[in-house]
Amino acid sequence: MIGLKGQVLRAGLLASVLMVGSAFAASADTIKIGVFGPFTGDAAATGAAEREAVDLAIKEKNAAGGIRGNKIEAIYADDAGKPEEAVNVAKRLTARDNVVIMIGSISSPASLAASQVAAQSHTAQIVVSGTAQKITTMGNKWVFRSPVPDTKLAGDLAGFIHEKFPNVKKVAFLYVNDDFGRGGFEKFKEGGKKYGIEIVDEERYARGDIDFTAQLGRIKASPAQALVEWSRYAEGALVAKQFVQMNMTMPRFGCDGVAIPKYVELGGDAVNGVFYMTHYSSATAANIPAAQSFIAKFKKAYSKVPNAYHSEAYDAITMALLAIEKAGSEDRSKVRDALSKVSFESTRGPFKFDAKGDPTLVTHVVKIVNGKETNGRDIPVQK
Amino acid sequence: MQPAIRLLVLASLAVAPLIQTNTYWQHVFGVALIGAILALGLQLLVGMAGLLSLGQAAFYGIGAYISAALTMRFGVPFILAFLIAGVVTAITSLLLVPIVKLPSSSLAVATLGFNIIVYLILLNEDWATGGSFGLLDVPPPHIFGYELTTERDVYFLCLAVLVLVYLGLDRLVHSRFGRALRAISQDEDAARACGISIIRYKSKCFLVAAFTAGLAGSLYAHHARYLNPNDFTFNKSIEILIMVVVGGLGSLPGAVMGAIVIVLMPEFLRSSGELRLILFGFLVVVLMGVSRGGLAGLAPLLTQRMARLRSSASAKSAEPGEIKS
Amino acid sequence: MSADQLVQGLIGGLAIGCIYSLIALGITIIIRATEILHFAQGEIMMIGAMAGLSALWMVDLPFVLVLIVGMLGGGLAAVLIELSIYRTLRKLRVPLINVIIATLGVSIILQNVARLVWGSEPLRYPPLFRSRGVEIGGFAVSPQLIWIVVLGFAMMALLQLFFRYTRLGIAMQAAAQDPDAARLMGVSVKRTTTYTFVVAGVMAGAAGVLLGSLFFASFNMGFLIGIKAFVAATLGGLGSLSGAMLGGLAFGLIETFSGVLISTAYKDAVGMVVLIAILLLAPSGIFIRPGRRI
Amino acid sequence: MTALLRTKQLTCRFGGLIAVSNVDLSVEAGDVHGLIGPNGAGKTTFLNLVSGHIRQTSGTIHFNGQNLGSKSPHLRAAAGIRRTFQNLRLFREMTAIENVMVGLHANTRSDVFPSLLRTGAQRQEEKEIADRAREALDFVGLLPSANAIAGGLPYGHQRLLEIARALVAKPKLMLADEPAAGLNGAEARELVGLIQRIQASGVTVMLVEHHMEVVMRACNHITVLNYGRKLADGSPADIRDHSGVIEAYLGTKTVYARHCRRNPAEAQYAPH
Repeated sequence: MIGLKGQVLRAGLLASVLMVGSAFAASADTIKIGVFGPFTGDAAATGAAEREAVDLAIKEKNAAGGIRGNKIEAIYADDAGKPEEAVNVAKRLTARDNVVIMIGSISSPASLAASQVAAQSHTAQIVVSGTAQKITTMGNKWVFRSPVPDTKLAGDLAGFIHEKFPNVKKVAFLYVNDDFGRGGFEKFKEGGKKYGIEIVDEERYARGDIDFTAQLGRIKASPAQALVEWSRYAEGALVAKQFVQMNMTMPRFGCDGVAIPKYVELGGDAVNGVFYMTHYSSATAANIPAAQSFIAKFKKAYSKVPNAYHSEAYDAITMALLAIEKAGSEDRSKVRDALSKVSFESTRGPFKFDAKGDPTLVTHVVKIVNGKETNGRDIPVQK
Repeated sequence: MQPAIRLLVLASLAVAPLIQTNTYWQHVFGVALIGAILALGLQLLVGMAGLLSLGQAAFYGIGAYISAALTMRFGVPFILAFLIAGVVTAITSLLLVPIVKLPSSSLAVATLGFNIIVYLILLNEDWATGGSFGLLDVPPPHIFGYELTTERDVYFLCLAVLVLVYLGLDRLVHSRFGRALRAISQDEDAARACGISIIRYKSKCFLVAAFTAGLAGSLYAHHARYLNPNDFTFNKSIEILIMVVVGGLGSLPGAVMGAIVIVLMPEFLRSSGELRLILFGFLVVVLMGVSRGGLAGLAPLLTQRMARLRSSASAKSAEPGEIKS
Repeated sequence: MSADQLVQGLIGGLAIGCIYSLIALGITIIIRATEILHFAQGEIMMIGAMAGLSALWMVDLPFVLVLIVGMLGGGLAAVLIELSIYRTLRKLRVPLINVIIATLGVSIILQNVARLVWGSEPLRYPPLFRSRGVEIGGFAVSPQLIWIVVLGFAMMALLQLFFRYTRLGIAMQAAAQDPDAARLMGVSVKRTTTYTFVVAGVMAGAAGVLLGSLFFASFNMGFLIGIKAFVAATLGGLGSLSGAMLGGLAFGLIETFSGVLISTAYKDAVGMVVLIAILLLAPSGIFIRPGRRI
Repeated sequence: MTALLRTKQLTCRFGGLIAVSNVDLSVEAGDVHGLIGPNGAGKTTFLNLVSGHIRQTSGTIHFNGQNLGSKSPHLRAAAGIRRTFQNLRLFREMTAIENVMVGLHANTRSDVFPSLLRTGAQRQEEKEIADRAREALDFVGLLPSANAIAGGLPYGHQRLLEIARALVAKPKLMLADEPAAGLNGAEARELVGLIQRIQASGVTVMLVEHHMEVVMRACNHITVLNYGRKLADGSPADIRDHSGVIEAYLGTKTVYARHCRRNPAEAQYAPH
């Protein structure tokens, strides 16, 4: 009790010093673009991909003289994949760093959380990999999306199964129990109805799970003729391994979460034969010139092949730069309006936004054959 | 006790958003104050009653979702939703009554289990919680016809709640109730011999802590205006525990300080980029070593050292060759 | 539940249970010796996995050597942390809870150091065993899982022998049970405490290599597994060696079968409900060991 | 005069070990009742059974005409049974006066809401608690140390503080478990005085003690336990002359008798 007086005093002083001393001014002669995503935490790998792609594009642009003579500067902010942090960093980017436009985040909840800040601060936001349909259907005109929404991916996948595997009518659906997996599940259920494809077994797992024996066991015991899976690559690779361990043989279909070379690397032989839906794959990019030059540039810079996250992020930054150029000023609403009308050759084909802010891209199917990505749409109809 | 100093602290917290007008910082300050409310509640559990709980984020989440659902679905006015969130959260803490008698390390793991269960309910029961997408567009707080839309308004709301919670807990700690809790934490058998029902008091302590966390959750819901189950995992519980221990076990001002430091420290460390979390980890470890009582115990330590240095320096100049510590 | 699910669940649950057991053993002996709840034990396991993998990258080692390197890595990491941090904290006589929070700090440090060193992407562990299932009695059985179970059990048996028959092991037991008496008998409690961390680290390192070979290695592989191992140790009654072992196996099986039988969405919740129920029925865990309570 | 405390066939087993076996005992109101016996005789277990910290295996305990059954310790405390512990069990990090204030817990009411609102009744009660605590401290002579941290008090003072904590609630029965342990001669004599004053204030005392001088001077009734059984029961004079007691205490008569003759001072202590 004796020390209480002092404690209260110190608490107050420390708090006020921390709070007051927290402003720092930002320099004004560059065009700032806010880039946020999970640079730490469980999804740090995807955040790193976003960063690599943005870095590459900005270096290029600056080497070419920037925009209106100004250099472009990316302000990176880590949301650790958490919605709470995403709100924080979005506020920081828009209020403290005065960015012209924001790119991010990777996960749908973090993107959704940040989109409120985008609307409040009148800053356009380009979501890099959040595929949840909801992001663009909330009536928020400030949010745009680089990837195609899960509705289209799942619907197209159902169509592909119907077209190439006409006998498959009963499927088991395995998904990661978060927005990403749940979105895929809901949309596939809807999309499948059109073709008479029924989900006879629904299995979930938690993000970061490593043991899928229980889920696969239930699927094996169910009447399903095929497995549709909405996983990210790390869990997806383990599912594949355990699928093989259990001597399961049904056809497997995945989503853009596994559209990453790491999936094949981690899964090894076990992923052979998997089909997955994606908006981008080096296997299907052969006739897209922008993709070819992107792959070449990327290989030169990082000596590896870009994955779907890279291409989505690269397209996002490309359209952001285009919009700033077209807007003719750094005014956020002008940039937003310019962005909504943007039209260019992206790494995933001709790019345009629809009224909601979603791209009008075509989707691709990849089949993994001997550890290589091949164009899945080329396969004959399976009897 | 020291009204002048309390006023000074209050004044400095009150002017902080007026001096720092950037809305981002005002937002973060608000988050820090909400963290302080959370830490105060946990301080009662851990610091006063010696109950190591790793499930405080569960109560925080329950309060947040209740408040958001009430205002969004049923149009309940904010003030009412805020209070109901606190009360209902407190009631849910009664679920823990059977486990309060567990020894400390088992209690820690059991409360962690409680947190995981609550998290999974928030995640899986879409009809009530919006599932993994969470709840969007939670309305800003309305008070007596005013809509608190700016960061600064919400900050002052949080500050007001913090002050009330602080004063309330301060009163509790210095009452028969608080003495009973501290007695339990120091010697359960002796406390029972003094007529204290261990289970009842531990349960009441959880009740009060949950009430506080529920209020903090409600504030968070209307401050961040977006709720997602991922913000209420046991990682959050651990973060709150770190706030309390860093601030100093058993000290209410310490809890406030710990929360502010833990929320703001990563913001300051952001410029150190990749090394940020490593530095954060080191700071936590070092702080645990330099001061028994966390931040609350740090300053008297420093003043002691300073005084000792000064006296030894003067002793040195007076009588060279004889230095006593 | 079909017979196939039963077999798969048993083998899968036992394999993951063995890994929990190895980590839980470390947690348990640390609690016995120091009363510290060691939240960084999962990260020590991760370091073990990374050490094994790095050795494998440098030279193509047979699996047994990878395992040994992993154990060394875990032990080394543990002893470094113990000497530099925990021992200092104990010397400063800070309250126990401070040390426990410091272990959380250590966990954050290790994770992020590992992220800088080994990157944020999951790393592929070369298949150390044949992974395609072989048919035994009409069931697909993975040789890899069988190996994990065999190695896990062997490791635990070795540990039991160590504690029962070696001088150091007996001294460590004695120091943990009654430090004052042990001191009188000429045991350096300070040293046995450090050895306790080494042994715990070695066990965790082994778990890391086994886990890595079954799944993959990544900087954040440790935390969740560490927490689950904690639950396993609690299940078995914190402080008991056989309790930790059986608790780990039990938790692995509970997890798997609650997924099979009840709901995969609430898989983790079922495990927690079982834990809480068991704690209520037997507050000191299923395998009660008379002795000091923590 | 009716007995304040009466046990019938009280038995307590730990596994195979019988700590207390079929003990019939009654404590008259107003007495200082000594409970002695060699180490392991079951004295402390007996106290724990009465205070409720341990449950009996069989038998009954009646207090103040009421069967205590399996009432928890805090209810027994509320009913008027208070105790001290063999190994000091103070709330070490609280001040002396706070320790004593906790002793009044069962006798006071105000809880969460009155404390939050700081109602008139609550403030009145807090004041009373503080006053009574000071009174109790004064009674044992610790008033000057009221604001000292309990764990930092000298050993003898900690013993007194524990007594004050038990006394503050004006219990009907105080169970004192070896209050003289670790005290020096002068302190032990003061303790006898204190016990007599406690008795005079109307509190019945049950005293477990090894310090024979204290027992013989303070008690007006003594029960001897050996191996959990009641061995003897009577006035101090009866006990002194009871052959069975001497045997139980001193084992082989001759050896210790000689020893005691040579060191009369030591004979007051029971062999450890």
